[in-house]
Amino acid sequence: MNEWLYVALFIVVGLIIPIGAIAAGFIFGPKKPNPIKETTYECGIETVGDTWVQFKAQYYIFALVFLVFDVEAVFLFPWAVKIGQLGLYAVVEGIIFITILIVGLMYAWRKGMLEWA
Amino acid sequence: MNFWNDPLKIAADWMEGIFVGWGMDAVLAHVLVAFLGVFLLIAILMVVDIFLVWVERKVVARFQDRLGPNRLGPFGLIQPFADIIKLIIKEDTTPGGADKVVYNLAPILSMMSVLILWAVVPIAPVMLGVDLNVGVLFLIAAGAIGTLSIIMAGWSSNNKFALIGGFRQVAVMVAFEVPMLTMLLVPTIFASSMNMNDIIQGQGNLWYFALSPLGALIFLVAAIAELGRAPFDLAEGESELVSGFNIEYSGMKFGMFYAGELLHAMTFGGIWAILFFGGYRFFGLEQVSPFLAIPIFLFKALIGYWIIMWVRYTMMRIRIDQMLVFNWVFLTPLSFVLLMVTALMNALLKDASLWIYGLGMFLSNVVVGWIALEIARSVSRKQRESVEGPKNLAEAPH
Amino acid sequence: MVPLSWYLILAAALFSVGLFGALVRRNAVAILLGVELMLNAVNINLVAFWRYGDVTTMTGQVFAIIVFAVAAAEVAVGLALVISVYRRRNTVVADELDMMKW
Amino acid sequence: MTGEQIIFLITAGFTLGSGFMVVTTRNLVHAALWLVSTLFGVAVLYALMNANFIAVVQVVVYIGAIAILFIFAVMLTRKDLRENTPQINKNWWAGALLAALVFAGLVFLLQGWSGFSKTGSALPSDFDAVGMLGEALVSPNAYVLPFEVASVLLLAALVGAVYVAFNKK
Repeated sequence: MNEWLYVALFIVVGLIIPIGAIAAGFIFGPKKPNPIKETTYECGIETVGDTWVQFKAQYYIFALVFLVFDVEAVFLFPWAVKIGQLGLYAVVEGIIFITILIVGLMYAWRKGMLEWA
Repeated sequence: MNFWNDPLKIAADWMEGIFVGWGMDAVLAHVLVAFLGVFLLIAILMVVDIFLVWVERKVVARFQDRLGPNRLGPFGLIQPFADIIKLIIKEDTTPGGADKVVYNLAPILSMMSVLILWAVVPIAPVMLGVDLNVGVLFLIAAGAIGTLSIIMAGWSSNNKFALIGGFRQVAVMVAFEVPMLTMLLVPTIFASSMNMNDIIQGQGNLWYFALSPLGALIFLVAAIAELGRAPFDLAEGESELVSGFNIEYSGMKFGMFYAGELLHAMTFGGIWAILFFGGYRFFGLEQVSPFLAIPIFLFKALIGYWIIMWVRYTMMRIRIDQMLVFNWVFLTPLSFVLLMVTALMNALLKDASLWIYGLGMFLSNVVVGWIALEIARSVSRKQRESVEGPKNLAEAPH
Repeated sequence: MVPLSWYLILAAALFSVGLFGALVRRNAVAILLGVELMLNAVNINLVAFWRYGDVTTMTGQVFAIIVFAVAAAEVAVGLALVISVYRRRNTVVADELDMMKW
Repeated sequence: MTGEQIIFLITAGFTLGSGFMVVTTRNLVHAALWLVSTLFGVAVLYALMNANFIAVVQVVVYIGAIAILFIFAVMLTRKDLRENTPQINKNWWAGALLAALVFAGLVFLLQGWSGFSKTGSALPSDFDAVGMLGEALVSPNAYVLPFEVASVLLLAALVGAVYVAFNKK
């Protein structure tokens, strides 16, 4: 039988348990909402302005670099599984692959993109 | 095959027999029994999770020279149950302007992303979990859902601090996922497989920690950052962001985030033990009975968990810019270099005997770590001198 | 076993939905969302052809992985362009981006 | 109808429904979250086709990275997220017509193909897809060139995106 069936069971049970716990809280807890209670909590004074603050562009760079290395890892996992059986050439190919991407990391770093400010 | 050797199989066969005896379809009976098994495992995990609350509070108290919970029951063991009851009977408030569906979905997904990690965790030789040939990558996939749940919680709360905290947490998580992914490749190279069982089987003679101590260390640092625990807990930053992405959550929804974090920490301890410390293996003792293998695995997982706690309560929080620079400029290149060295050494020493192989791996790790530390030391000295000027000659190193 | 045709029809439908999104959305980010759907439809086809062809030839899966890389590159540069334009023109509505007249 | 077919139909409906929500939802963060559920549905389809590696990679790359990137980009370009402006072109019907035509054309073309309603056989039990994939990616007479070119492509994407987005003038 397909092993993913068991993973699906884990997902289903993994959803049921937290839903059950939250439902228990919903059943046993008091429910007396009012507008004052529902105001957002920020530092003890009233909320000022819009919630959608403008974010630093650096967040995008972090996600971007992560995306690139994520895809890189996708290529490297089959490589890592197989290099034990293959010759030195496979290892060298992988090293070239990684080195090319390290150049990209170096570029982003040199441009000061990986720093916060 | 008796109950002592393989209790789960015996119990499953017995229950399947009963269900089939009731006239149920064989396949359906199998699925139902599997469902009950999964349910049992996750229920046990939740009970363990409840006790982790107690463990965490007790351990932090000892680190800080306090007693911790000690009023309710022996050693305060009933305390976590009181905590649960408190969470259940608390009011669940939803902030006005929140995106209700996303807001309620986030804690559920957060908990689920931790629970499904256990699908691929082998806890005993006869309880291997799902035999997935991509087990290692599955861990990252589950983590991806956790990352998503945090961004959902932060965005849907309609709260600036939640949004900022969620974004910071996600930036940190994705940043540290790069060295983590890379370090997952190291056991994959050793075992020539991404299957968690194969990785444990491959450690029959030598734990991978002996082959790659630096890899284990980098994995632990990345795991701590992934968990968002001190010294990398700036997303929570109680003093700056009040609590980060979960600020608007209360009652059991907050409980899900909290319990999920604790269980996640212990799960990472277990995964660390599997990848680098042989999982349930302990000098052949695990073959005797699963009743011995499970405590061995649990013991190793709790040691990993204890180290994570030790780090948490010893180190101070570092700033987000320092942390991200530490990751991108130090940890990520180091992990890539280590990966390349490991792959190269693995190819060169393929035909050598186990001891030469192990020694070569260990020494290459030590050399890589030493060079990295020396570079980091000289760079940080330069930075320090550029801020405070060179030290006077009397103090200067000769 | 599900016949191959089901996968192909599903992929065609997903491709059309993505095409619809890419054509009609005004927001440039949403256009890229549509393009993602189209790339996924392509990947379904590639994996389906691997599964229903000769499974020992990994061409379909290799191509699928390369499509992942292409999708990643496309999203990375596409969204960077959108952000760049937003920072200069303060808009991400594709109709209003008419800087390149010639 | 077998269990696998039922699972396929449910997943396909889920995927297409979510995909439709991606292109019609007004709120862009919701659209990105619907994209996540579409991509998850596609991952289930891969799992159904026994392409374990591709299924997991789908979750890792798309949900773990691309969806996050989309949400970040939405946050960085927040002004046009306001829901009061129309999100759809004036001549949306032309797009809908074209999409429908493409779908009809594709189905028409595929129907004439002899292998259209092919069914596969079960995979051998010791089928090592990941190992074969690794071998195909690095062996010189298979895909080693695309393997290295992918690295260059990713490098170009990284450098290009960094340059385009944050070239301070």
